Amino acid sequence: MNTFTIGSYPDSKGHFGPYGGRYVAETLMPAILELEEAYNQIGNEQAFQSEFQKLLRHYVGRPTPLFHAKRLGNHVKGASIFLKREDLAHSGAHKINNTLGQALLARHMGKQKLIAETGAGQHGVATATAAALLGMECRIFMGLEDIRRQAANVQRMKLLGAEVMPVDSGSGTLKDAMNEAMRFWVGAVRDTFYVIGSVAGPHPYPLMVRNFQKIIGIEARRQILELTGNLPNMLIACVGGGSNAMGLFYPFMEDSIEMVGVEAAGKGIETGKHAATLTAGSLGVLHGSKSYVLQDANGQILEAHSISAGLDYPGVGPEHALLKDLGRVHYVAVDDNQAIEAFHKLCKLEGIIPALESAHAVAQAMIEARRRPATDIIVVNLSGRGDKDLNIILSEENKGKKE
Amino acid sequence: MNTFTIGSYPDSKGHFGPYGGRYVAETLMPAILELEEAYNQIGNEQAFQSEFQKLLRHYVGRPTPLFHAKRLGNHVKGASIFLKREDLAHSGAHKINNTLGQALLARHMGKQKLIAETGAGQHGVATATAAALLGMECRIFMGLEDIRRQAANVQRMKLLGAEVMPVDSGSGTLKDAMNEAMRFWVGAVRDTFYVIGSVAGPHPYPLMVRNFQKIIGIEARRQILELTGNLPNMLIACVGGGSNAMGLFYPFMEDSIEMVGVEAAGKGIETGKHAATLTAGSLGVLHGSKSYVLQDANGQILEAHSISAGLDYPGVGPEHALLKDLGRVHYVAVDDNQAIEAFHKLCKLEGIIPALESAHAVAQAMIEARRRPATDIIVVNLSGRGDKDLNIILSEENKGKKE
Amino acid sequence: MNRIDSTFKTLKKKKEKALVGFVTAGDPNIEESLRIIEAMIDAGLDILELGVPFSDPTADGPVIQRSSARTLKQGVNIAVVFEMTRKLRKKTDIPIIVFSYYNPIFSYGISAFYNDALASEVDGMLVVDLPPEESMEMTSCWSTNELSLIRLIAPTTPTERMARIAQSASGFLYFVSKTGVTGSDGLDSKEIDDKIKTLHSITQLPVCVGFGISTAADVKSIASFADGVVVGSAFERLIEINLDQPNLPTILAEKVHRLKCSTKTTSV
Amino acid sequence: MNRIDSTFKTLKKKKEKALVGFVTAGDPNIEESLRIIEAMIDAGLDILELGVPFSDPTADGPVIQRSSARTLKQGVNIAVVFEMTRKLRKKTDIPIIVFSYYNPIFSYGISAFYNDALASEVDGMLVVDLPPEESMEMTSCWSTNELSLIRLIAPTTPTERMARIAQSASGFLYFVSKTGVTGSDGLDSKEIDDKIKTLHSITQLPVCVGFGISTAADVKSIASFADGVVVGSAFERLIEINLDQPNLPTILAEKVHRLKCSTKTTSV
Ligand SMILES: Cc1ncc(COP(=O)(O)O)c(C=O)c1O
Ligand SMILES: Cc1ncc(COP(=O)(O)O)c(C=O)c1O
Repeated sequence: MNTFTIGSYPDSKGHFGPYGGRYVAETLMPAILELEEAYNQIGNEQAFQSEFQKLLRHYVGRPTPLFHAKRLGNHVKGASIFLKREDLAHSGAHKINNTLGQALLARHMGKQKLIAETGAGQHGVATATAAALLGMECRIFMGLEDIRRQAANVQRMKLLGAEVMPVDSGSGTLKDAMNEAMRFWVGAVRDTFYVIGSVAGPHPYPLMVRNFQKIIGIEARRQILELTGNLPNMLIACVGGGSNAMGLFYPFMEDSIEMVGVEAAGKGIETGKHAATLTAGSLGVLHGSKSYVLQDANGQILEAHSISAGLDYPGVGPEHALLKDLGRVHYVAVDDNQAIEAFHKLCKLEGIIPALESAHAVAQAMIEARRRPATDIIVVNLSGRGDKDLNIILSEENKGKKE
Repeated sequence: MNTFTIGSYPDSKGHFGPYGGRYVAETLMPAILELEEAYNQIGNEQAFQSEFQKLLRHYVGRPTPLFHAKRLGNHVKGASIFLKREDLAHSGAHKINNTLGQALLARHMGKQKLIAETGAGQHGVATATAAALLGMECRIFMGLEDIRRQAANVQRMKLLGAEVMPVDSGSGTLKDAMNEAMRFWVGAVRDTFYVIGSVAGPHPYPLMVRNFQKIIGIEARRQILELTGNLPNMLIACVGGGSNAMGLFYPFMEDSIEMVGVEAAGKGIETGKHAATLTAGSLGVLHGSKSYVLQDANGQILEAHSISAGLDYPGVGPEHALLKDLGRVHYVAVDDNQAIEAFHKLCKLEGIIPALESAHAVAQAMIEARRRPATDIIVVNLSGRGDKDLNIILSEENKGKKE
Repeated sequence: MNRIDSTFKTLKKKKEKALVGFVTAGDPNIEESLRIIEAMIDAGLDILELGVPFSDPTADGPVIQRSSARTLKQGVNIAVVFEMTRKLRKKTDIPIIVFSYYNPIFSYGISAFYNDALASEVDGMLVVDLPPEESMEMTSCWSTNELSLIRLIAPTTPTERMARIAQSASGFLYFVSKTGVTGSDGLDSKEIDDKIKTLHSITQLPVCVGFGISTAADVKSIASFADGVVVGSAFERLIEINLDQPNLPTILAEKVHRLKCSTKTTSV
Repeated sequence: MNRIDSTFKTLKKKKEKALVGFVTAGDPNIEESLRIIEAMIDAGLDILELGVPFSDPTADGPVIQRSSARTLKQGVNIAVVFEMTRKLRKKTDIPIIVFSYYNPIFSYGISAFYNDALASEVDGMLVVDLPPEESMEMTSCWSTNELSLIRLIAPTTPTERMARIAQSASGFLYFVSKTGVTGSDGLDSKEIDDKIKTLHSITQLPVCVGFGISTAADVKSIASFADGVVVGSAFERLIEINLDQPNLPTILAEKVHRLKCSTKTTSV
């Protein structure tokens, strides 16, 4: 197993080895450079950090617990599984860690308007939440198809005072929402801060989002030592853009432990209907950075497919691409059916309704735990709660019945 | 202001002064006596308490934060408002504190089957959650009308492995569900534990539920001292059966501070369509204990009315009846419109979507804060999150549009 | 001697067991209810249990829940029930026991209730959700022992508790045949027999058995060891399915007659 | 001297400004697209900007988004675009600039792209999402300076950055008239004028202005201070609303003709 010296990536231009960088229209370059400067300066100030940490504690409810899922471990007769309970974070997922960080930064930069893209609506809700808390204006771009599928989150964003901007281009899903958010940003860049929802996008987003999310791993590391006296043998997290995974993995980077990133295999890699960018994609440039992408022979981006809207994205954060190449993190893919099964298992065995995204990580954890002795410890990032997915589960059940 | 010596109530037979007691069919009496004995014995054992506290910490996510809602306080230009964030507790409300306590006790008593009544579904979800976690069988009684109104919570209970028992008697709401749960219990009392969802029901439930919920106030008291160095001037909580209110109030009982319980005035006390049991009810016996109830001249129980399903109950815990008589707690009522307004205010000003129950407490907090200097501190129990109420808010908005 | 005690004494002499009949007062309406009750008495009913309807009858099954709802719509309340007993008293001397949940009584006022019950020549009270632990409040104003307080014993009641309950009871003991609400089915007469034996060893009071007794065969089997049988849901079910029949009193009377025959243990 | 430089030199002599026309390659289909482009050139177009369609055109407004989608359905890709430029080269000598997002180029292969571009007699490249910070990867294999790299300057670009960008640019500088995507409307010529002055003080390169220029009046006003105007969405909009017209080439040619007239500053 390779260990990895943190702090050396990204370089000053935002490159994670061959990945990352800044691939944006010139109109945005100055904003991105300004953001980088502001982040480097303000982001490291004591005042900013203490304000951010206070919000994480008193508003988000951090630290989130690390819960020993004994019945799940017993069920597979294998390793001990601990769940990092990001599902308990305010607004229902890890996304809030990042949106609060970016919104605070925006305010320090004097920008009073936030925009964001959203797929499942989780990042949109988290951004709208941060905007409401800090009294900022907020617009959320969301594909028409996702608006239809995720009605409850649309309503939540509106209740929080955000304007939801329907995107009808492309397939009306996350990729299109991000396209449209970038278009809007080009026009409004002077007073508007673009809150990107994962460790994707142009530098400094992948760096910044990872740093706002690394609290997950910092806490988990302290907690598992407290609870067991040992470091875990393995970390598992789902990978859409990759922010919850980076958040968990990063603080363990120099520890000699295995890490597994779980992508969405959708209806199966072989069907082409998946979102397994690292597993089955190739090198490309999308939404401002170079990484693995799903694309055709001509470099046209393909639509991703996953039952989990938050993983349904044809790109992935550049740091993951590097970690894959280095062999530091092992990437696997779990399909819709496996995720649904894990979803139900966690409901029934532990009384926890996970987000479908997180259910992918749980599915892999069950596979890994089965192969390992009870003395092994696996920490799984339970990135969010499943309330947003109830309709999807219901319609899957109905499909099942009809068939 | 009266202060109140805790520990003296209830007496050994479960009487809170003239209230409380045990008014149940003889078939249930032995079970209730057995429960009391088990609770007195097991409930105080170190092993039980440490298991319970561990679950509260690692599973529920306690302590829940105490959050200074600055923008809400600024908005009313008044006292500082702190929110006790029970909305962040696992499964979305304070209810889980109690259901875990009771389910653990049931297991210690050798009962593997749980039943519970539910209105909004919050207590049902919390009971189903505890049952799943502890591997117990679970049946939830719920009125047909509530099943219709609260589809998401019904689905959550089923996902958690509980059987939802539709109750079509009466008006198909909470009171009827509780009737039916008691009927079922009479028949299954030998192996079944009835998990009551509030500080109501026969002794020892009001005592036991208060004790399982008092963690709210214990934490809040420590937190407000940590954050401000002072005790609050006032506590505010909504009162359905009264468990979140008792949980917050109890550990402050001997402090010289004001406490306000907020009932649901529904469409207005004067319309008769309300759930303000303490404000507008009279002494009576319902569901096993003596307290205030909503009843007609013949002692027939009336239907309650509130936009908030969790407050929509014509009874109230006996300890509240006593606290009202003693003048220790002041009870007021807030109507549907005020609650909806407070709901929206909290969404937009703080990025928190509260349960409609909790919105009643927030509404009263805004009224109280307005009258007080910024140096005053009000602690509000934000008993749950509002995800379950999105449909109700939506249909209110649509109604508003039509009118 | 009050009517309840003398009834059991008389029956004993006749080698019969008591047929205790429950109906919800005023079902399907007050006049018809009176006619039904009179017909039942004429057909041989030994003791009448007259139910005060309650909005939240948590110890009752669907049949009595529905009869309560019907009679509440008719405006039946305690005052109406007392009016009915006064009328009945003009025509019959059998014991009348008023069955109620506690809240209507509490709401009526405890001493008013006691005084009016006596004035209306009621013989006993059965308050289903008022266990001995809480009943002092009600009985403390009962200045005579003219009104019997019928106590329930459940299959779950431990022996030692049975004894305590029996001590504070009067009239007879009502043994609940099974865990469950009124109208549940499935009787285990062996088990009941054992319990009755225990009760008889503990108390001098007659012991009646109720809950889920509906057929003549049930009655016969229970009557072979108990001092009386209580039939309730079976009568109410008959009323319910014949609501639109003009001859409801006759239908009920026939049922009473059939059941009463089975209480004559000599015929076993 | 390459075609771009000589075009600007010639225009300068004629006291004209360059009319740079953007169309998405292959819209509405490859043959018709060639006919349209030839007609536009015949009508006086000075420089052709030929767009490679991309699935995710984040810098483009709805009009060019739709034209990209149309041409992707036609199977247009870089190879097709090069085939088109080779055909066009047989009939015209005006500079051809290939406009693309970076990913199709990256996917095609960077040196293959360079070699094939030269072989197809392309004169310049504009890669909208490839800022100078990242362009080394692409240009490091550009062994000659036969291919110009057109750089964008935005209204948000600080002066000091303008200078740095200008240094690495060739052919001409493309000044983006406003913050926004292609096809946005509302021009502030005063502001643009100021920026162009700054740019002219920084660099010798010609400066063309694009984004949101659609009418002859727009062209006239911009042409009064810039070295060229770029029109894109206006042409694509014309194609889109006349998709079913047989005389699309004529319609576009007429538009070119009108706009071209407005670039002749002598006529001001
Ligand atoms: C709960 C949850 N988990 C995971 C993800 C995937 O994003 P990421 O890979 O950035 O953590 C999402 C995205 O919406 C999410 O909502
Ligand atoms: C969020 C929430 N708050 C309050 C209540 C009212 O119950 P109690 O008064 O027992 O706290 C409920 C009941 O369902 C609830 O769900």
